[in-house]
Amino acid sequence: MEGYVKKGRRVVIYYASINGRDAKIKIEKKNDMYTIEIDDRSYVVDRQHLEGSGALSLVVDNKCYEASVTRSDGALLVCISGEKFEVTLKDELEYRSASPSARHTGLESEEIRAPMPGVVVCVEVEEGQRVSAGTAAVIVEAMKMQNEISAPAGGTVKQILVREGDVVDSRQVLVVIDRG
Amino acid sequence: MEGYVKKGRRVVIYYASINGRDAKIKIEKKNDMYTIEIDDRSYVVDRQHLEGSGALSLVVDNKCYEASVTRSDGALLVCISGEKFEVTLKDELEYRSASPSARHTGLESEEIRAPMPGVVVCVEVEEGQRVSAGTAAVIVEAMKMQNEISAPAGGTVKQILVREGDVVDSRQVLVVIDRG
Amino acid sequence: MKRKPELFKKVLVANRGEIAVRVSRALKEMGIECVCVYSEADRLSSHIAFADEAYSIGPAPATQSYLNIERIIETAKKSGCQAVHPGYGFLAESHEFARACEDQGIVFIGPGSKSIEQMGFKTQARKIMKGSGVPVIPGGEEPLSDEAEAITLAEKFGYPVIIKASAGGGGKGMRIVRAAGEMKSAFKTARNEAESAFGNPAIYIEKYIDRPRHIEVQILADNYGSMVYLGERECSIQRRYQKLIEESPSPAIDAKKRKLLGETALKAAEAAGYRNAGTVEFILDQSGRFYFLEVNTRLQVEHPVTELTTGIDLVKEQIRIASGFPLGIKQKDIKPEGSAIECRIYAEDPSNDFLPSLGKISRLRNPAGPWVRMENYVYEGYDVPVYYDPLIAKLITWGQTRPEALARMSRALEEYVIEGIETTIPFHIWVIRDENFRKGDFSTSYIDEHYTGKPTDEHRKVPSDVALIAAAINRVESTAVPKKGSTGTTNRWKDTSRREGVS
Amino acid sequence: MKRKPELFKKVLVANRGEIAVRVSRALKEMGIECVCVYSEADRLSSHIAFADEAYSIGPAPATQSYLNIERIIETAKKSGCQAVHPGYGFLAESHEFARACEDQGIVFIGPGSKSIEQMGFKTQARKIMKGSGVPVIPGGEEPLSDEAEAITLAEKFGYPVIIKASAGGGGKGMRIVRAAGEMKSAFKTARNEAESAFGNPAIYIEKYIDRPRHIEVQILADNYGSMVYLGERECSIQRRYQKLIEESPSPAIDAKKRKLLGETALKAAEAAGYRNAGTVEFILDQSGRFYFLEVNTRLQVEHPVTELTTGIDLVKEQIRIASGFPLGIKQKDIKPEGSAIECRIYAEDPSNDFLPSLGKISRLRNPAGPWVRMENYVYEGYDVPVYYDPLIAKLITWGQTRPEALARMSRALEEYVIEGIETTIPFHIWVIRDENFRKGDFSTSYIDEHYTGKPTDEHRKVPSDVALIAAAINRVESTAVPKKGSTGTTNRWKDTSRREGVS
Repeated sequence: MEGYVKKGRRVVIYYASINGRDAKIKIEKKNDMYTIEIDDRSYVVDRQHLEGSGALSLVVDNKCYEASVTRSDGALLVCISGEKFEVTLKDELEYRSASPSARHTGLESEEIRAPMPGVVVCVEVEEGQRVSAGTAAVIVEAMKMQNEISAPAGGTVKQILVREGDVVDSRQVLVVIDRG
Repeated sequence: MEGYVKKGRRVVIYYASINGRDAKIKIEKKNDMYTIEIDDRSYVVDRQHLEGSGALSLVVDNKCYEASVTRSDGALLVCISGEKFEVTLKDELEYRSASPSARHTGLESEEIRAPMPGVVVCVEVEEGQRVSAGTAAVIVEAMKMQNEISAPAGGTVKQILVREGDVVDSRQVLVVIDRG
Repeated sequence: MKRKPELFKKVLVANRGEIAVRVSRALKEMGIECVCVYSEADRLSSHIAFADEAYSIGPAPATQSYLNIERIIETAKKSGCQAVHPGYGFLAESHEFARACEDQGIVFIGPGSKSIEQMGFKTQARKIMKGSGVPVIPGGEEPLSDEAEAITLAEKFGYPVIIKASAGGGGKGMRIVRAAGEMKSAFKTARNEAESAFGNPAIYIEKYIDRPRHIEVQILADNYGSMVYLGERECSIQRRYQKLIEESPSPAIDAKKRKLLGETALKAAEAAGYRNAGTVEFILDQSGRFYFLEVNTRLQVEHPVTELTTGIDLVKEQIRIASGFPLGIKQKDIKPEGSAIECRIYAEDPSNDFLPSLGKISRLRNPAGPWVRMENYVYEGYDVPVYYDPLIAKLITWGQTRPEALARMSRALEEYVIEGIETTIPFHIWVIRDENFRKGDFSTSYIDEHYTGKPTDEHRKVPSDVALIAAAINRVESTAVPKKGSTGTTNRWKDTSRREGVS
Repeated sequence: MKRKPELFKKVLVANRGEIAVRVSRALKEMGIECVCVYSEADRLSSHIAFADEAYSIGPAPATQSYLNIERIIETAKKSGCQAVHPGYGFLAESHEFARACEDQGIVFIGPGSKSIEQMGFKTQARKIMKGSGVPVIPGGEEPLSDEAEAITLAEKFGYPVIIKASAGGGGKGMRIVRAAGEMKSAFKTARNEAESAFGNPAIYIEKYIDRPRHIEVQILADNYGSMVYLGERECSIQRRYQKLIEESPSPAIDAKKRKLLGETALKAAEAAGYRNAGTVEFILDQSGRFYFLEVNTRLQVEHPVTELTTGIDLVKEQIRIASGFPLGIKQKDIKPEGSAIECRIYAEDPSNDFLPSLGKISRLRNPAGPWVRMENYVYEGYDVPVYYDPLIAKLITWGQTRPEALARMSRALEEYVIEGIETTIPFHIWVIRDENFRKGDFSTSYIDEHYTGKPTDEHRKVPSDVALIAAAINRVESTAVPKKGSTGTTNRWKDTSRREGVS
């Protein structure tokens, strides 16, 4: 269960991971102020929303920060004074049910995706072709730079989903490799 | 009537006033471009909305402007490159039904309003007191400046709606004067 | 008070707004931790975002927060600050505050309490001025006890006279009085303003010089008797005796006069044993005669124009001097270059007698590019509070010549967008384009004489037809036409079609 | 081409992005009407807002718009422009474009078509260099016909070698080749990039110097044989052979070397009869030896650092020279002061090998304050287009010393907020804090040698606990938890209460 009630106050617990460090966070709100325990340290936090920007003004034990938080692929990206952090938070339920990297393992096929939006300059492979890890599959141009997109693992080219001149989005599947 | 259809295109007409100048505006849209006639001059206008800001990017016969338009008391305030304009627009219906300054004339009482938000420092008049035009009625402080708010016309103080220390909004009625 | 020269580790900034941000930036660049304080009205003010630590010091009214000496000192001690920078305004010229700091072993970044209290600099300045041929304006130093005394003195000097706040500066608590009949109201409002702005209602009176130019000299003095002057600033464009535009150098000053004023200012500071940054103000009458006006024992709002012509960061110099470092600059090395101008951006409506204009900033685009400097603290979405000075930003440009600095300023002002409140931007655009200003032909009466608040077409660059086009498109595309019984809104095109029976 | 010196009335800026804005600002300040051009992808680009007139010149791909000579010339004629400023990149070094302008009686603001085509400056530079003891890097001038030729030459010079675009600059079409096996892929991508960036696939090969520093000298020459050099810039911090950080002066250059490089550059320009702004690039190897690298016959991206140390507006000088004015500056009057540094803000992800990062800018706060200069064109809500260079802004600071300029840069970068896309800001913060960079100990291999893309805790100032706090509060307050069957959203507090059975 994600939270509990302690002396009439609500407490929420998260299991966090940041830059390879794991931490347990206990967060409690009272009179518009937060008390947040991270592992053994406790912080008093005054947070305000900066109008229009979606940013948070944080005063943490009188230290000031301006933080922006955005979501990306299940993680939270936090930016403070130009420094970026990737944080994952799990509540009790998510924490218990999470088995290590259940997704994307044992898959029979592998997708080659565009790492950024761009225009396809050239497709370097053909359907049915055998490729090894690192073989250049597609060249995508964005902002005047040409970028080779390579096969992450060896296999046979199962499907080519783009052709020269196509405009592709970030994360769009370009080529499917059969790992068999 | 406000607009009409001309060869399948919709045309809207406004009667405008700007800085004491009157003008007739004919506005017509075609393929996302506007043709706008002002008195005898015709302009081709490409307008785009600047995301998030509410401002308009205008290319008027290839001349570029960035304009913001806000509403205030029935007029439109237009700001372009730091220059401000007050524009009133009437459609045919409004134009015909408008009799010159129908409002606020012949009123028996006159309201003294705060010209800006602030804190009431002092009320200089009493109910029942006779005042003449220009008599200081209330002193309002905003941003460290004290501002005397005077009676716009002579009469008797009918009602005092604020007292020392009150925080007032812009346009809030402070005192009502009976013009009788 | 000699201490081993070592930079402070942590400094409290006892101010708000753009000057708090300015000082924080200097501290950050020096690697000094910066502590800020804020009133209940200022939790969302961005001076907090620019500091390392923030402490709430009380309710919105300045007398209960930014003027609350006890609370500020307590915060400085609690947070472990070795020094306090007062900015300008609020407690910057309060000898009680400077003394309270000193009593608690906290360095007051300024001239020190004695220097402020005894007004030694000012007294010496008056003496030195007389000897150097720069007279002092006739006037009483003493606070006025009542209106009658004010009238007696005014009759002695001859009208017009001017009432000023003893603790003051920045136009607060100032009123010109041209006849005895105006004294009552002027006396009262000046006193109230002085009380409200400085926590001290004392006011005094002096002879008012008609159509003068305001010229001031920046000085820096260390704790070891070294001092320099950094050229002059002209600050004649004023409304309500408060500066709106400042520049350096002044178009009315030549090299000889510059040297005279600078050296006279230094002599006064030397005689008074003055320390840290200070400004000696003069007025120049229509016949070309200088009068000594007053001395400001603090950083001025308009310090950036001196910074841009000299390359010297005055705030950092203040901090270094207060840290006990000797002045690293010699007079012969100070060679101001080019021309700098500052426009103060106030939340005021220039078309409505410069009345304060409050509210939320709904859109903001700051100017940028070559030799454009912004000193700011507001942001898009910020609600300008009613309690404090309406200065929301300063825009400063530099050029190799005055015309180039003005051309940059004009370009930058045209880029500048602040919506949601009225500001002085349209006023500044008007002034920078005005021929009299461009020629350098102006005085402190410039606004009264030339500015109507309503720009005429000859001062405009934007054709009014374009404003009509923008307004017409806005109306035609407006989606803010709620239809009865419908869930959404509609736009004028559809609306028109319906009226026309076209669908 | 002697014309009576008279400023142009109207100039077309044949570019986009920050450099189009930079040139427009200069034109506005000079009172010259500014015409801009835009592709279909750029209608909302703010270079339009900074111009007086705007003309659409074709579809998004540069080859069909910003590289479309015919269309641009036609626009210049139609709009009544007397001159064209090409900025950098696109057509800035196209002799065909310069010739087309000249043929139509339009002044090309640059050295002129002959000068560009014959590469007289470059040829003379090579000759002069040899005489002055600055050798030329071994390499073929001639475009490579095929891969085999490249391999032959590479074997002659010895690996590593570098492939470069003949029409190029800015790292586009450049590839280092360390062994014959890498030649095929490098040859192909370099050619493609050259074609795409400059409309010309020609590439050549030269010996690659390991771990060099990149030093360049800015010159200005008028139409009457007067010329000056304005000190050097160091541009060694590069990724993919494209500059990321530039500064002036270089920490590796002393007064004697400065004079040698400057005078050598001028001799080459003189021998070539060069006109307008130009840059002579050198590389400095690990043993302290200079090599001549190349000549750029245009404005450089990094020109602002020279502007801030000299006070000279290079764009205005370019325009004045092209208008026929003699150079108003003499070599003896050029005394660069202090230190300036520029960080190029790219829409690239430094934690992901500097891959382009596209999308909408959801939040933007530009840094400001003393001696901070922003060259920008993007705004909040702007969608960075895929078709062009990912440079979205340049941030430049000045200080009396290099440490002061770096401290200002660090402070300004910490103020800078760009959200919605990844940018090089975190990279710049890392570099400015890095001890090797601060000591001036770096080469063009700096990024490969030191930067991992993942800042470690020692390079961080913000404690990671604060990031956890921000993330936890964001999640707890998130209203983005849509409830099935409900019309609105709910927040985590309520959500939790429900799970707990508390209501």
